Amino acid sequence: MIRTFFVVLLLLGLGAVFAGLMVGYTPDAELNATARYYADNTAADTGAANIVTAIIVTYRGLDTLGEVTVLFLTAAIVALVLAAGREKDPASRIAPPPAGELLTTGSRLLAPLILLLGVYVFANGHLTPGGGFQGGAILASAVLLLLLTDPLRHFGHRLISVVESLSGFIYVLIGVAGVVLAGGFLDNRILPLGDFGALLSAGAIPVIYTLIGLKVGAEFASMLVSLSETEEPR
Amino acid sequence: MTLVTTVMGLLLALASVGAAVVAIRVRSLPVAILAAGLVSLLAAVLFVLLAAPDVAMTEAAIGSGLTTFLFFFVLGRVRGGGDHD
Amino acid sequence: MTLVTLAIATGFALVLIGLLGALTDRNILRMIVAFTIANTGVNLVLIGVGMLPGRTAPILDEAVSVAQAAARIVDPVPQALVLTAIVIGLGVTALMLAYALRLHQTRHSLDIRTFTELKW
Amino acid sequence: MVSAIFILAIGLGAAFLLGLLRDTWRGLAYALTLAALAAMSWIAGSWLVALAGGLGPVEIRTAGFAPPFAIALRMGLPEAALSLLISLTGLLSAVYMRGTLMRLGRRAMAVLLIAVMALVGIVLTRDAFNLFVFLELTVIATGGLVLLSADPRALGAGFKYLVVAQVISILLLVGVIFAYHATGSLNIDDMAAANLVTLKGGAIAFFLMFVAVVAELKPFPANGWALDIYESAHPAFSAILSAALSAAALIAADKMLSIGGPEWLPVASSLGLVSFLGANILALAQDNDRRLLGYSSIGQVGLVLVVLGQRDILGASTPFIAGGLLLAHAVAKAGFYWLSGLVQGRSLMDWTALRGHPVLIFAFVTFVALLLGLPPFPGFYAKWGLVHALAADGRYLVLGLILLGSLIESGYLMRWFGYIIKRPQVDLPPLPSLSKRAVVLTAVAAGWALGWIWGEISGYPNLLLSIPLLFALGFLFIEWLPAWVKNLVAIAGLGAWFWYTFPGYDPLHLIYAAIILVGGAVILVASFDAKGRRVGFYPPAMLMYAGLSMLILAQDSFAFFAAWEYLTIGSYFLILRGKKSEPHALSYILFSLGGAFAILAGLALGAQGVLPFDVADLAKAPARLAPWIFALLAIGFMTKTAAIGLHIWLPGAHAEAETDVSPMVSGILLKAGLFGLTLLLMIMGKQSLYGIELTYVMLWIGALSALVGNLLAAFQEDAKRLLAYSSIGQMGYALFGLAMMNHLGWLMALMFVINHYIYKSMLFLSVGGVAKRTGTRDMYRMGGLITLMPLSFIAVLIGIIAVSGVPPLSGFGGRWIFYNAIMSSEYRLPMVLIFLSGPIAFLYLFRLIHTIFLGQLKDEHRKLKEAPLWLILPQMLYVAFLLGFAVVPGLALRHVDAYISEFFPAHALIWDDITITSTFGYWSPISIMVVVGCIFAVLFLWLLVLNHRAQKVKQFNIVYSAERPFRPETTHFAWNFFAPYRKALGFMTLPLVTRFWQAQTDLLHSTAQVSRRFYTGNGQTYAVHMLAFAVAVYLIWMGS
Repeated sequence: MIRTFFVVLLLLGLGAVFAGLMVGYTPDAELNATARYYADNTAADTGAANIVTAIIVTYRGLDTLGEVTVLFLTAAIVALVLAAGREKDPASRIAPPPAGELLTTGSRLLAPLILLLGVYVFANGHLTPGGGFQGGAILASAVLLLLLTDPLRHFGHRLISVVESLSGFIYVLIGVAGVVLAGGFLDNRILPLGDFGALLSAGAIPVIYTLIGLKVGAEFASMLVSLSETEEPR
Repeated sequence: MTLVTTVMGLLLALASVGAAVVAIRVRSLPVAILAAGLVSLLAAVLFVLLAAPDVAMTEAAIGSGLTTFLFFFVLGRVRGGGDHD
Repeated sequence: MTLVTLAIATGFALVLIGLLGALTDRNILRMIVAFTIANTGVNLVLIGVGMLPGRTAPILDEAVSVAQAAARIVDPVPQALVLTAIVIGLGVTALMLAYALRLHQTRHSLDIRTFTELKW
Repeated sequence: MVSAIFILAIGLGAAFLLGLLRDTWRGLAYALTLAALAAMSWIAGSWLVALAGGLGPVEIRTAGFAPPFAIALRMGLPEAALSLLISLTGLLSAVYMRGTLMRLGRRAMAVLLIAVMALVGIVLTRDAFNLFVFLELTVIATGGLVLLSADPRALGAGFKYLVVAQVISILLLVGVIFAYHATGSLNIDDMAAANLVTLKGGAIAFFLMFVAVVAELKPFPANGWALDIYESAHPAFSAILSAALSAAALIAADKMLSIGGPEWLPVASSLGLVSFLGANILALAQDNDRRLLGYSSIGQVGLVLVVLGQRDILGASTPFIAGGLLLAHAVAKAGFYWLSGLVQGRSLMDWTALRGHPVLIFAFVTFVALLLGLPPFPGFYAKWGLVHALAADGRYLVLGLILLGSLIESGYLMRWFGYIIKRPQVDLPPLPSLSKRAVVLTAVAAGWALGWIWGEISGYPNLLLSIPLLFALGFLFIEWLPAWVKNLVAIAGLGAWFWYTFPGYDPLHLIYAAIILVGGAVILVASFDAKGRRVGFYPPAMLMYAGLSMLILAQDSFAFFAAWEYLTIGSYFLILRGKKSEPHALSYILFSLGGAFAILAGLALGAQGVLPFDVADLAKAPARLAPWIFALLAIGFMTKTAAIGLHIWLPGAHAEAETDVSPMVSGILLKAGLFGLTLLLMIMGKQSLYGIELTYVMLWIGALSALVGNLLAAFQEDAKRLLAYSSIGQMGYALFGLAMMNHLGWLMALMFVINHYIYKSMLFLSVGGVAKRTGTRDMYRMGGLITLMPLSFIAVLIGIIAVSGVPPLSGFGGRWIFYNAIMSSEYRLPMVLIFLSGPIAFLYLFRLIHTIFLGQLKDEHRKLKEAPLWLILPQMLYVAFLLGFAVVPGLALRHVDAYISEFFPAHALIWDDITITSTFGYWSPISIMVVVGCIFAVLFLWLLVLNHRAQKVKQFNIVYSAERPFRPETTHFAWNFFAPYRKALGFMTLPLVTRFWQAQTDLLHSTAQVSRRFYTGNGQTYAVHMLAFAVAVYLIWMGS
């Protein structure tokens, strides 16, 4: 209890810090210089309508590459962590009760639709809200659905792994192409900017976002599969 | 319009804080996980009010959706294994 | 109270609640749950800080033309940052969960106090 | 040149490519990993070369837009150096972990690659949020790499780390966004230009960012998680953590400080100091090697943080100093961790396994020297610059704490080395893995290379290139030769150097030079006695001689101090070679380093930031500081002469040393202290502090040393200990003479310098020879050896006549000058003490003859032979020299006398042919010789006449009856010989000083033992510590 009291006291201290921040905070009336630059120049610079996407994929592309790497890393480590505790023989795993017929059929029907939705979301990332991360998460949910209906389904680790790695590698290659062909690492102007507002526009942004979507989807899927393949408690 | 959004925001804020308190106080772990997911979901709605649709989508899909599933996956593996509750 | 300060205040509240849970609850899984709440709170703070009252989402379309953009949209930068932060948060959460699973497998306990064989 | 962005791109690309390989193609995956790391290192290296060649820092834009609209990176000299450090550490660790990586497969390799990439990213980025992303990548990768360990406890450690990392990342994110709001930019340079801390809300935002980045430095005390990782992780990963992650986190902290401005520099300094001291104290209580190294890492990082916090006074030299400390730390710590992977046990004692592997021992020594900042390594240059800047600016508290922390650090590292060399060897040999050893040796090579580089850019003559040092180091490469060959080389080297430098010496220096180089060579004659290869003897011995010979040649303070460190280190290794010398060697090195730090502080105060600083310019020190400088330097030099109060290291160190080492460390090494005192008094003269004249204090110290040293010598049973205590007394005389600050006092002191060398070397050799033959140093176990070892007897007899100062030998000359000197000075009370200690010297000297050579011959000694020829030979040289010196003392002293006259014209002696005249009388050596000879002859005849009536005592004629003595030695007539005196004077021999120093170390150790309980092992508690740390920093900052 002393400990809880101490923690509360510390959090009060932290709260005081936060309160200090709030007191010192006044919402801007106008965009600051950075945001204003993006508002004025995104369309011309990158050809993307969704400014957040432009920032994510191009202006702050290095962050995003890092972010994708976080997921890659997490997926790899989750697999490493869990591989250490996994029994070698998959047959020894206790089979859970089979899912109902309705769920099984439903998911088989739904899965392709969900996959399609995911692809739509990341392919349009430069125009509308949404993008690679959201789309990737949607892709993964299809895998999740399949896992729920058939926990012992053997997923192509190899396929997931190849999609994950290949999209990541191409992402890096595109980044390097930016150094060689345009103004810097991950510059999206290696492809023509196209017509503002069209699906195939905004230079490399749709390509990159598609890669991100595939990669993120594969990574989430890989995490889920790793987790689902751990042994049950004995 | 502004008033409506402010009232909505207030309600959402109260609800999410309430859900957060539930999440850390409730004895049952599944309920805690769901409450945390709810916090995330309510935050996603707040993001829409805050003119951040991209973030809202991500928070809903990843923060409340995928994370919650991950929790349940793990919970299913450790249930009955020496949880002190 | 404007929506902006409301969002920031809520965010800070969630951070504090989350930390309270994470620093007082002994159960590893519940600590992780509490951290996700704190992360959500941080995201809320970030978006709140980027919000300009009465403006719209940073997407150029029929409603917001390029010329008007600077006067109409909210700051897009925090949104981009939060996107990154959410994904990173998920990564850390997944990693902690995997750890929790392995810890449980080795010691059959989820009590953080079990894992003090390294100290001093 | 290849753009630096490719370091990141290659790391990432290779990591992703690894995923395309089949899980079974592990060899290929491993090759790819190594290739990527090598490519990253190569790019970083080529940038380093270009930037060092004068290229300015280069900004690298991403996405083709200028910052702050896109993320910018920067490649400058520090960035290039640290990138190279990180990627090389990664490469070497990958080589080292080959087995583990091959077992775990491509995923583990990908994690390693990304970890290295992310660390380089932290170094290069100029964007606050990008910094966050790379930090998170590092955190997660750390969470993965911890699992490479075979230790099951690593799992818990990794989880604790993740918990704390969550708290840190929350603080950082909140800080970043508010900083962005305040400045409208995420670019670090923009934030700095906008003066973030002065903006509304900006100060708190900065505080949050700063505290989060500092938390990545694992500051004491919010660092329990880090230690758990250090202890349980794979050693190659701990190497990355300690070397690369520390470097990256430090440069991140530096970026933060560039935003925070001068207001935050003191905060950084204080946090760093707390870390440096706290971690080093806690390390004292550690028995686990990796945890100890972890604490040491935290301490070192704290020290670098202090340097960053002192940039307001360090200015342009900050990178040189911080870089020197950081790189030395990184190379040493990585090396240590790699080495720890070869040792199979985790206790400090398990490292005794290294014994018998000279190469690994050399690696260990190199790493210790790197960490402690000993010359010629970068840390030495760095500490030198740091201490000078601090002293010039009057930041004495920081200066004192840094030196204290360094001393504690040397305490546990040197103690550890002592264990390795001296403790019972464990039965777990080091792993034979060639690749792992190659990695360790690469670190060794890197350490020496860094030493060379820092020497080149220091602005001083490169320490590594001085001829005496190279000569000493050269012995490392001929260790495989038999000892006698190396001995020949050593003697030739000393002689050649003397011949080469001879023309440059003035008479004063010539005395010291002759003792060190010629005298050293004579003692080395005794070393021919050693058999085999005698591994580990010549490098340290020659290092000591190198230091000594450089000391007397040194003009500026830098060369002087470096030489001082060399002779200290060399002699430490020499002393440690003795049989039971471990604790004594430790106390020797601690006192010596403490003294060295006092000297360093004194020189720095004197220089006042003006470098290079001629030692002679100490005379121009500002009057306000001069007495302090004098006191610091005097204390430093007096630790070497073992003045009373600082003497407790000497008896053990000298007595336990090997037969030929004792004369080196007694006859020669002690003179280094006297040389320093001579210089000091010559340059600075009389100083008074708070109305007390410091030379007068020294006079008292000298007198007390003489009295107590002699008294303690009288009560010893161990012959070598007796001689050791006698050295304390003799040095007391010399100190007394110097402190008199007049002509005769100085002449007497210099006479002592020569005499002490001769008779102490001789006595140590002869007693050592006897001890070698009898197998004991306890005098009561000997007796009647006069017939078996006549030459040794003669040497001892001549020696004690010389020491005691009775006519006709040179000791008398010393006394004569001495009494003249005392008569001419006005200090009466200490004079009485000095007079009193004279007769006490007779007491102990008498025992050497009486107990060892006279009396009953022990049964077990009946078949003893004379001491080995090689030990006798130098003794006979000394005998001849003593006789010669007694007849014509003017040979040497005359020139010295003239030289001293330049400083003290009054009371000069008159040298008339061979008769010497003072104001009080005259000294004619020849007449004395004749008179004493006559007296001796008469007495001898008298004895012969009386002797036929002497009773022959039988072997078993003991006075005890029917009682079995409690301890056998109590039956010996010479045991506890001076018991009656002990009753009267024993109070003076109470080990008060020993108790005082013991209490200090006990206090330190119990502090360490109590405070380590703070680390409960609970990850949640660690997170609370982290938060408490943040809140505490906030409160302190608000308060100031």
